[in-house]
Amino acid sequence: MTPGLIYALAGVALFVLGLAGVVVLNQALRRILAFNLMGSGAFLTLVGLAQRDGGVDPVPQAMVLTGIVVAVAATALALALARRLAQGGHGDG
Amino acid sequence: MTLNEALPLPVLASSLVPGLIIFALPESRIRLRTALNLFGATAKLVLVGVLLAGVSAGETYGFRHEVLPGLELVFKADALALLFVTLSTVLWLFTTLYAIGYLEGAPHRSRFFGFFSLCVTATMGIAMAGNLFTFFVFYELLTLATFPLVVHRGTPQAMQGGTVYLAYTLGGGALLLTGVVWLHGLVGSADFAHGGYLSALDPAQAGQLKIVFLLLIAGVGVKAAIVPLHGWLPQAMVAPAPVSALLHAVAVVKAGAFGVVRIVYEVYGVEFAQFLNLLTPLAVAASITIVWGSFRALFQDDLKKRLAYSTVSQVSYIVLGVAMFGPLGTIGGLVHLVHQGIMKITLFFCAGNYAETLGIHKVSEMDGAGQRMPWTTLAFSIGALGMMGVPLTAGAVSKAWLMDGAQAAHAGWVVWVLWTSSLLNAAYFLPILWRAWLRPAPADWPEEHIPAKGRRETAWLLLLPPLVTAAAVLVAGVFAEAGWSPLSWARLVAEREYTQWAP
Amino acid sequence: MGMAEAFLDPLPWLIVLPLAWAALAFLGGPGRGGHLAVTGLVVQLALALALAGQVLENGARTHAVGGWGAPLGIDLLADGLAVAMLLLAQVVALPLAVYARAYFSEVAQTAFWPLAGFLIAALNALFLSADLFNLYVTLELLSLAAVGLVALGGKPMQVAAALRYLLVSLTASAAYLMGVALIYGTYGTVSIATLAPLIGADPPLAAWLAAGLMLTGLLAKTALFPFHFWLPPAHGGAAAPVSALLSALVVKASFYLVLRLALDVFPALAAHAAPILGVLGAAAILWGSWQALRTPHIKMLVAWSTVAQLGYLFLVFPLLAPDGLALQAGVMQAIAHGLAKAAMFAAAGVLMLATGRDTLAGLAGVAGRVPVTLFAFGLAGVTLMGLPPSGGFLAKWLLIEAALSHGQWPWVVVVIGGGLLAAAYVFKVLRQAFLLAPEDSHFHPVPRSMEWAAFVLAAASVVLGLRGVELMALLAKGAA
Amino acid sequence: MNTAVRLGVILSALALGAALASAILDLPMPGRELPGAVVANLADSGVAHPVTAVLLNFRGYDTLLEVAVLLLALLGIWAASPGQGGAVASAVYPAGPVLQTLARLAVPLMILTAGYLLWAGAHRPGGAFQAGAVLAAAAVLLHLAGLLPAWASPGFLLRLGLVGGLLAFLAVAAAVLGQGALLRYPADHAGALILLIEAGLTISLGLILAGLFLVLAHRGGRP
Amino acid sequence: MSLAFDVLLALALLWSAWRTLATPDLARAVVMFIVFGLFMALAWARLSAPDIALAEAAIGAGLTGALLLDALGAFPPLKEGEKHPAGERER
Repeated sequence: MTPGLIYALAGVALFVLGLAGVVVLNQALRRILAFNLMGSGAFLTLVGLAQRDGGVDPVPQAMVLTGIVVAVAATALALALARRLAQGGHGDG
Repeated sequence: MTLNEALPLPVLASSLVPGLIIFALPESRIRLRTALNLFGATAKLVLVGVLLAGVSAGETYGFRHEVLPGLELVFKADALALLFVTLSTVLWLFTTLYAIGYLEGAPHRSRFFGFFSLCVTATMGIAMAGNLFTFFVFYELLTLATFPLVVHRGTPQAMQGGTVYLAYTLGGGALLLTGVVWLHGLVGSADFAHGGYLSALDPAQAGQLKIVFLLLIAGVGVKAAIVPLHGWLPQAMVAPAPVSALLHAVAVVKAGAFGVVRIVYEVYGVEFAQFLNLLTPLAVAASITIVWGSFRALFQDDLKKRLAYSTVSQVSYIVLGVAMFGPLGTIGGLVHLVHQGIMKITLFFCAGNYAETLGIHKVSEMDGAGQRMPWTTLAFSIGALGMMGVPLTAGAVSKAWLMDGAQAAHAGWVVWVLWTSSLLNAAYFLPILWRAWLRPAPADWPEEHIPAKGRRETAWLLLLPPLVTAAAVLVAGVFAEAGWSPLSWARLVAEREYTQWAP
Repeated sequence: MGMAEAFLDPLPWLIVLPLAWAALAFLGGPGRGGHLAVTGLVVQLALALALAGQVLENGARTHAVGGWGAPLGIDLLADGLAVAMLLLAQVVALPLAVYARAYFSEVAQTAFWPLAGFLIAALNALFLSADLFNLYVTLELLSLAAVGLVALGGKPMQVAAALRYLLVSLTASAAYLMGVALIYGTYGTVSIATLAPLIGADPPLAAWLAAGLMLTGLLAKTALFPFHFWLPPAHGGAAAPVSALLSALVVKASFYLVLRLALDVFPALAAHAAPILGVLGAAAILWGSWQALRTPHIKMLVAWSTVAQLGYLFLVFPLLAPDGLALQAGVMQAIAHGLAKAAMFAAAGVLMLATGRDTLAGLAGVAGRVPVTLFAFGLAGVTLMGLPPSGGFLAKWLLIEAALSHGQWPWVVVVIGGGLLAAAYVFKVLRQAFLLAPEDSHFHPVPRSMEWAAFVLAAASVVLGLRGVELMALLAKGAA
Repeated sequence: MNTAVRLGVILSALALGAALASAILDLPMPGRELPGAVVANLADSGVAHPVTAVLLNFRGYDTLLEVAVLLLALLGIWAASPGQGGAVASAVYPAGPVLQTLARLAVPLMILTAGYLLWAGAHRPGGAFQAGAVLAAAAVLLHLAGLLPAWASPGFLLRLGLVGGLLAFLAVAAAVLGQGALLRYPADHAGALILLIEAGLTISLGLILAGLFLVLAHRGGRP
Repeated sequence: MSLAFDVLLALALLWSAWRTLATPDLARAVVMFIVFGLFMALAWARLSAPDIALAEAAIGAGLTGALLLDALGAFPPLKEGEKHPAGERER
């Protein structure tokens, strides 16, 4: 058992937790949070699995760096839409 | 690309191009539109003349274009194709003239004549199709081009008729497509060939070939209005008279019947079809259609509906001729392809005249129409007598050959079918003639649109076409033996279809 | 190749150019984007054609970004399949750009052009990418651009649709990313070329799960039944040019990826999923067509028809075979539907502007007013029905041929039945348009450029039915 | 969505999790070449820090597209909110003097930090993203302190700042096409070019990230 | 010893994630999410990925947290359980 493996497993748990959350929850903000958990889980798995032998792998680390920025962008857009919806009355989706 | 290869293309273009231009024309450009129509029609006539001369001199015309690897659009102008091409070209000219007169002042004429030309283009494509793929392409095009004509009036009834028409024809197209692809899978891409191209196939596939035959015939049978696939035809009566003429005489039902001919003679080959025992069932279906159509016609008071059921019956004469093994029947069927066309178009022109001039739509309103419109009624009478098969008319010639064909094929029962049908024809046509000629005219007509001016009973553009076609009915009957008659052309075709016997 | 030649290589420019004009359109601000976009798209079309010429001549080619080469660097791959999709994207985008210039107000355009530019860039990058993680980035680029376009205008309905679309799309991307994580963890690379040989006939469970996650994510993005729920509101509610871009190209992109994964990365695993994909495709055809028949709104009808037409794309998988028939059918359908659906949404937009209403009932008599548009709608309909001569017809022909050659009857029935259902909903629109106009109806004039843009797209979908040979020759240029 | 469905979803999610976990556990230890390759080519990459090398050279193409993704988020937010402008006035909330002075002190330091991170990225942890994030944080702080208004509709300079990083990146990517490939830096200029790109990115990323906050900030019907 | 720490950290991650989704109160959910982000930063540090740790702290926890907190104001508190337009229902 290496740190990498532990975090990879934690990542898996986070991923499925987020996944269930996105599908089950019916409130925009929660689903956005849940999606972020999914993403973080995938990132952890990516790096953890690649480093499960205890080494360091810059390639997945760079990928995750990219991924985090993409995730925050998506979150911001989602929040903007959700907020606009919350103000602009309920368009029935 | 030599001239011979190219020639089928201008035949298509001569109606396609004017049609597309006409679409773009505003309603007001009546003169230009008429000019385009007539120019296209005459140009086509000339081109067809060239083809006729060439083919009777043994020339062959063909054009191919590959749309997918191993899948080609093939056009060829052979004797059989020209039989149909000539018929449609000549009748198109007169139908156009008639339509110009008929639709004077009606809305959306650009749209009408545009689709009218597309419709003829599709018919030409069907006639000159060199393989099943090409045939299918234009068969579906015909459906698409005729729908707007059927619903042209935009009334709820028109929509109803159009919807039924689509349901039937698209359904038939689906069956046809399945059959065509299946056959393509079995033998690859093959051209129509005299004597068919399937006989070489492994006998183990006979079963599949039978199913495919059923699919193909059902597919074209819809347009040929073979019972029980005929339901759309009476419904499509809502269309304007020129369109009905087109549907019944020139394009749609003929496309179906022509398809039967191609499939039996040049895909399966009549001898191979006989070997697979496919002909007798086809003949039975045709016979049922003939009798049933005539029988239903008896009870129609609406004139155009009565004519429609008569079409159902008459078109199957062609199928019957095709289905009787032996060149005599073949000749009867093929010649009827032409004769039914000129006779039925005459009848529809006249029906249109009655409606346009006096507002007569029902048989029961026909009393005395003969005194008011003698010329129209004369033409109508010739057409009707022809349908009955009265001597000296085109109809008589067809029926004679069909009878002989039945004898030659040892199908005595067919003779009875033909006699029954002729009696029924008489039973639903003679009352009309009697009313028109011998009953006194009513005080006033349902709604008289075009008042009589001295000798002229109606607009000359409406009168001329039926008179010409009626004359043709007599000529084709009297001079049947002449070298240029449809009959001799039908013989020419038949000779090439039977590899073993000569007629 | 020489320096100048390398500099003029069309492949990288197909990605750089749209990014550039998108950025410049944003920088330029109001009223500047239109010219840039149209000019850029004209050049891109030329580039795509040039690339197609190269591939036809010399076969597939790769482009090592940064000059490192996979697996360290990222490779771009231009094979027949990729180039065919590239051509589709540019051919569809150009007329739509002309259309959009007439359709949108000044204000809307300021946001539209940058978004559209990034969308095209994302598509081109996605079609060319041969690297699983890079594909993830292009997918996100595509999703955000598409969502932004759906939300354009900010009507509550649009925003709601955009948000739902975004959440589905993000969840799908996350699933895809998890798959990438497993793949990298298992094989230590994300380059498709390097990966293909490593994944044998019976890979470890991780690879199976990776394939499952990636495919499921992509299916959700492609709106394959039962993941279709987000599509009709998004495509039906967005502005007409946006709906056209989304239905014609965006959903095709994720389908293209499914095809890529199935062909190049997980052939063995995809073979197991094929029957399910086929069944889902059939369900999509039936359900989508049925819904299209029921809706009273023009654009919803077209959107539901997209759900149905996407179904055909997935009938391909159970029929994939060395003879290549099914693959040809799939690509032909993707391209034909792309052109036709773009035309149909464009036409629907014109019809709605002309009648001032969004319902079928409002169409009565419109046939006389915007004949060109109606003709375009009809031609597009011909392709959707699979009637000749059209690309859609060739696609159905190939599908039926493939199904028959495998003796798989049910698919034939589905294809034929789907065609008839399509005819039912297409003619439902046409016959409405042919009805006599009620007296009280009044029609608004519509810019000619919009009518002809729709017509050009529709005509292209029909002409494709006469020139299938060239496309197939291109497809034959595999990655090998 | 009714409870039965929810339960089903949750159960299947658990099943998926179990499957994933077991799949991960029975994976053999990897024989990885890529880290080796990174180290081997580090010398030619123009930077000494492996992650930065991957981020801006080996896989720089990902980064290029990613910048576009960020910009897109901002565009999407603007697209979803027509009738731009107008709300600007409501954007500045007067904050307490403490926060204001804090901000006045902190912001210069943060900018310095950003500069350091940017420079450090070449050899050790740090780089454009972190630097940009710090800049963004500074902007947000200023906004919260009421010293920086929200961005209703950006002027040309702001737009230039937002998109400049991407344009610079694109310019470099295209300019080196003569070398035979996109983003193929000439070995001896790699370091300089990367630093140039990173500088551009830092500013643009900072502004965009701040924008994600500031554009939202003036929407949202706050009391 | 260090492994034990990793396990604890992993559990902390899961706990904070669970609370993020499970707490009835939105504000607390957001706070929990920020906490989760900080745990993530720790985890990245443990995976000897300082770059990600920095980015996660600054962007993941910092900026996203700020965005969420800012967004909270836009949502009236009484929205728990209410069917949101973005619910995954058929039209």
